[in-house]
Amino acid sequence: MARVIVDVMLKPEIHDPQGEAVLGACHRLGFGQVSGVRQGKRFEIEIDGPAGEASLAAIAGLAGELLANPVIEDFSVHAAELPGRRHSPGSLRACG
Amino acid sequence: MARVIVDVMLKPEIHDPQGEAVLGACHRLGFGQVSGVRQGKRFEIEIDGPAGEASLAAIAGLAGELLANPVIEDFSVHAAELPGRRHSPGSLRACG
Amino acid sequence: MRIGVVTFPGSLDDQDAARAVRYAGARPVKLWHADRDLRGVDAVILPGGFSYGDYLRCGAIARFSPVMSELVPAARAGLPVLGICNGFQILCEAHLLPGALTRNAGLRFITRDVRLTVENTRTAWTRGYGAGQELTIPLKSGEGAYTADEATLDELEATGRVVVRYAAGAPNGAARGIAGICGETGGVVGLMPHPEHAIEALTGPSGDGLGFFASVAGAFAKAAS
Amino acid sequence: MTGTSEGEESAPEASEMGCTDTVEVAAGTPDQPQPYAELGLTAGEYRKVREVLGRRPTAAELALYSVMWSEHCSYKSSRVHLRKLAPAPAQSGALLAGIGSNAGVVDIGQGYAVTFKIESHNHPSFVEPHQGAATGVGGIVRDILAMGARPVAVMDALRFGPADAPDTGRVLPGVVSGISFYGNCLGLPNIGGELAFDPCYAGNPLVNALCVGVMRHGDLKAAVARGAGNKVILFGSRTGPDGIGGASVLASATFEEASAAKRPSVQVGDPFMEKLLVECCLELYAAGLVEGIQDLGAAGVACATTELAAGGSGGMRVSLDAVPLRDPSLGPAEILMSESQERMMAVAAPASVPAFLEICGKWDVEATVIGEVTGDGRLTMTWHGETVVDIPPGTAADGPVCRRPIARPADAGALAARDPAALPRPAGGAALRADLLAMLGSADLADKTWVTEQYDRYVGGNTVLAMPEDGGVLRIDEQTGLGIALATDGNGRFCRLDPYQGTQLALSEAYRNVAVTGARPVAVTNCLNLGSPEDPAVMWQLAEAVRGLADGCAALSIPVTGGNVSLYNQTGTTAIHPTPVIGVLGVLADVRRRVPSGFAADGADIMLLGRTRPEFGGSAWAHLLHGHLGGRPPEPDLDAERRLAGLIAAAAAAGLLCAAHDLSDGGLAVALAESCLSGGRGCRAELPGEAFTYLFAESAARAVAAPRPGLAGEFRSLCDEHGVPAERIGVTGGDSLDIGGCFSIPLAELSAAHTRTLPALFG
Ligand SMILES: Nc1ncnc2c1ncn2[C@@H]1O[C@H](COP(=O)(O)OP(=O)(O)O)[C@@H](O)[C@H]1O
Ligand SMILES: [Mg+2]
Repeated sequence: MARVIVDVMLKPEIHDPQGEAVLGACHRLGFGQVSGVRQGKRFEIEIDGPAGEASLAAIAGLAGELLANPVIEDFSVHAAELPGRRHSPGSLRACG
Repeated sequence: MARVIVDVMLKPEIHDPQGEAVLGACHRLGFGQVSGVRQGKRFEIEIDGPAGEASLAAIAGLAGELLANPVIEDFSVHAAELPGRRHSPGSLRACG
Repeated sequence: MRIGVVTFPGSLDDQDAARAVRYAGARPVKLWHADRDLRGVDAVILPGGFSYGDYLRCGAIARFSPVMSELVPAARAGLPVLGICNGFQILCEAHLLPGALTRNAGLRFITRDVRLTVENTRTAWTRGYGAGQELTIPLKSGEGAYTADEATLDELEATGRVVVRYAAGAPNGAARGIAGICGETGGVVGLMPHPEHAIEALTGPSGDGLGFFASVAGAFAKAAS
Repeated sequence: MTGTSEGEESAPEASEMGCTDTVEVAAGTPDQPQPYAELGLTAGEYRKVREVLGRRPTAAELALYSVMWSEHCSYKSSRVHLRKLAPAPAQSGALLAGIGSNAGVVDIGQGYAVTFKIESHNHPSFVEPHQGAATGVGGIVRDILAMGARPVAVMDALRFGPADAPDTGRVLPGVVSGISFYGNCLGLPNIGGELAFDPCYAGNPLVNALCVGVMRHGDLKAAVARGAGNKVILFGSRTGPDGIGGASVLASATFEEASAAKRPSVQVGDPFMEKLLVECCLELYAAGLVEGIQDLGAAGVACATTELAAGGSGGMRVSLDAVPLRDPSLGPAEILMSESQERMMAVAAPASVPAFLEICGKWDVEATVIGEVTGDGRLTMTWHGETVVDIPPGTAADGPVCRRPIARPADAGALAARDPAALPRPAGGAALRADLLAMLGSADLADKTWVTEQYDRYVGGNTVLAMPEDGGVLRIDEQTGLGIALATDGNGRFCRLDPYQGTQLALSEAYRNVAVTGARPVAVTNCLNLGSPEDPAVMWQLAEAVRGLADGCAALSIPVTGGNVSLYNQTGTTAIHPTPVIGVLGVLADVRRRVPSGFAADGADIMLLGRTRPEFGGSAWAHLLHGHLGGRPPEPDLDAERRLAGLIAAAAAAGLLCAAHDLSDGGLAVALAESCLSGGRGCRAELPGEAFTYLFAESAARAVAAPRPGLAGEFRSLCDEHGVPAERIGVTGGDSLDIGGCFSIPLAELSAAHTRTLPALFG
């Protein structure tokens, strides 16, 4: 069992009304230091077996075919650092 | 200028019909090794200045107030490894 | 003639499309997403709705249905196909049409009677209209903003493949006000507004939409006579 | 095939650590303390459970009784009053199923029957507006589906705090997006509803959803488990930890308690699954595979099993291990209480089971046999092979009855004495004009397109009238044009002043809204939204509202077919205005004869129907321009309502009318402005008496009607025949609303005032 993350973002040249709406709201809420926001999707995918090269390649295939629309979106695939890790509210990670 | 990432996922106990629909599609497409999918949101936020502790804390505040719905979602905040990095189709990262 | 209407899980306007086909004097034939079978129909409609809930991306999952594996080659070989709303999204996802449909500019679902200008009357589905004719037809969608890269948009314009355009500006932020386009040969047409909801004044804003169905039906009536 | 067979052990997680609280264990440990209070049972109720069982309940039984006996499921405070609503035989002629079923069923002729019901999802929508409202739609749709009908439309009646309050900015857009998301995705046209604002709803919005369904007479289904040996099948979504405790906590306690102690997890709706469930159920019905059916709503499996078992004559045995889980750590009590959405429970003959499972498989709906009907009159449930529930199902389904103390509110006298006659009235045309524009621009009376544009009103292709019309009209039969009309109405201010008359006014208004479309009103549903039943003043409001509704329906000769009660709608000790929301169903023999509300033709006479009196208590004018609430509400006149409805139905059937619009909030002035705006043309009118009263009074039983040019004489004679006072006040046409001797407002100005408010507030 492993967890693989697929991040899907609109291509930079594609208009992102959601990101713009969030940016506007940031400014209204007084977060003036925010200069741009893009909103995309994040998939947490549980797979049987380890998240080795082969699995990551398979998931990349899945992402290219199903999870992202290559006409408008880019994606990236990576193994999650801790399978089963739960997001807790406001946890700060300095990793990337 | 730095880029901060906010990942927003439904809390584990909250039903995720989106993830389930994707899981069903994975199986129909022959990706049998996928045993679970959760679908969430990813925000890429550009900020003025560096992504230090103070900025991350401010963004965490923003996330709790605006980007995530704390009733049903958890979030995490981290600095992006490369400010300005663009996702390219199919890029594989083994980081976390 | 017989016009197939595909039902995917989550299709909603399939009954309405079938009714429009009937009103146009043709025979609707039910097609099921899970069957690799077009039942010998003369044309196909992919109706509106939320196939598979459209949770991932509109049309993303429906594209992989068994029926699509028959439809895609048939469309490439000239079978007329009309994709309405979700059907348009499916046609784009299946790469039968270029571009994609993205979130409305206002981020909200919009139901609105919109005015459209018919710009291409050479397609199988619009040949019954006059060039430049204005239609009033309901639009109802949350992800209806047509998008493509500039080169594609230029090419669509240059080759006359913009079939219908919003006459008073796109309410959803669609690129260049594009409401519907066609494939290279004009057999495959996709549009976001719903002509099947404008087939009579009793239940719609007008009867203007009937022409899409009558166009394809009339073409066959002519061919048969 | 997605089904598994009964008893197939699904790898039990050791959640109970081998210490399952079985019936045997319970019998042997009578003194073990139990958390009945935390589950919402009183000490007396807990004693009653022990008495019924002759021992202490197991943990699973305690969970089951606590949800079944919650206010939400048992109607314990309202039941003694609701009995008054049982219709007299004269009213119930067309009823195929009435109060007591999931939803009432009305014969509309030509072999068609219609079922409709309104239900609240107030508290969940406050906690999580989008999902709360979405699942509210999902729940009421399953109620209609459980009757054997195809759901064909929804409506939503919404009430929020002040439009400009920050929390309204959180709740309203979320609620609307939730209704839009679920209803649109499910393919049900939204054909109407309400949107109102009042400070009393600030901490407690009202989200009431109505669904209507259609079936052939023979298709009626019942929630009964009959026939020993028949199988019990659970199908739809898997069971997860959604809203556990929700039935008892979310719906029966105040928000302070809920958020402080036990905020339950929120239920998330999956309209796609619901769509599959609808199509799957209809195919199962058509194939004749269903002996009994029940939707799962509040209290989930606990409620469905007890109601099915109590509805039948035998009993039922269920294996909780067989329930498919989304979270394998759930134990028996949690499985019973889970409010996971998009689930149904059916009873099927053993020979039908394979075909049943096959149809479910076709629709990708997971279906599992979880038990069978027995002949022993008991509801028993096992977990890991041991019995954890063994009860007489009727005792859980029927629940306790409370006769709570009732007292007229202490401030009733003072409120009645605060007469709106003392308010400063607009003097002269300019002041009247300004008042009208202010009212049209208020959030309450403003154009609702910002909301309704988010709803699909076209899907299905049978919507004949929808927003902004007075009533929604649907075509039922394409050949004959047989159709139905629906409207919901409520007026918290009138009910605060006098819940008996206020409820009759809400009934009158919904009835009139249906009537002005040309339909004949035939049946009533209702949702009673009130404060805490522990407050005697609230119980008085409840009793008066029910009495008003019962008397009103008797006077109009139409039955109440069902409804819903939502209590504990209050913030701290302050209750909301008593807000019964009344839904009325009408029938049109031919929808091509429907009457729209807009002035769509020039040169038509405008007739004012009914009698206008200086009635301003609780009026929109007093509220919006003076923040005033006091005095007496308008006098209901049910006999006049009946005559008015008869007149319009006759005139519509004869094709005499090009427009009709009822008068309600804001009186004649607002009604004329609305008809001008929706028809896209102006009108000229002369008031037959004192301008202020004619423009803004809210007397009941009134409408404006525009006979087709040339047919005004015929219409007049019809008015005389029906005994409806009618006065020609003007003519349609032009591009302004022109009130002779008072003011003239260009349509553009009228439209701007009307349409800019909600977008300015909500973006
Ligand atoms: N205000 C009311 N007026 C009439 N009948 C009501 C009212 N409230 C509830 N009922 C009836 O009581 C029964 C139980 O209601 P409810 O619990 O809402 O049904 P369900 O179990 O289907 O959710 C239904 O038949 C309903 O119509
Ligand atoms: Mg029910």
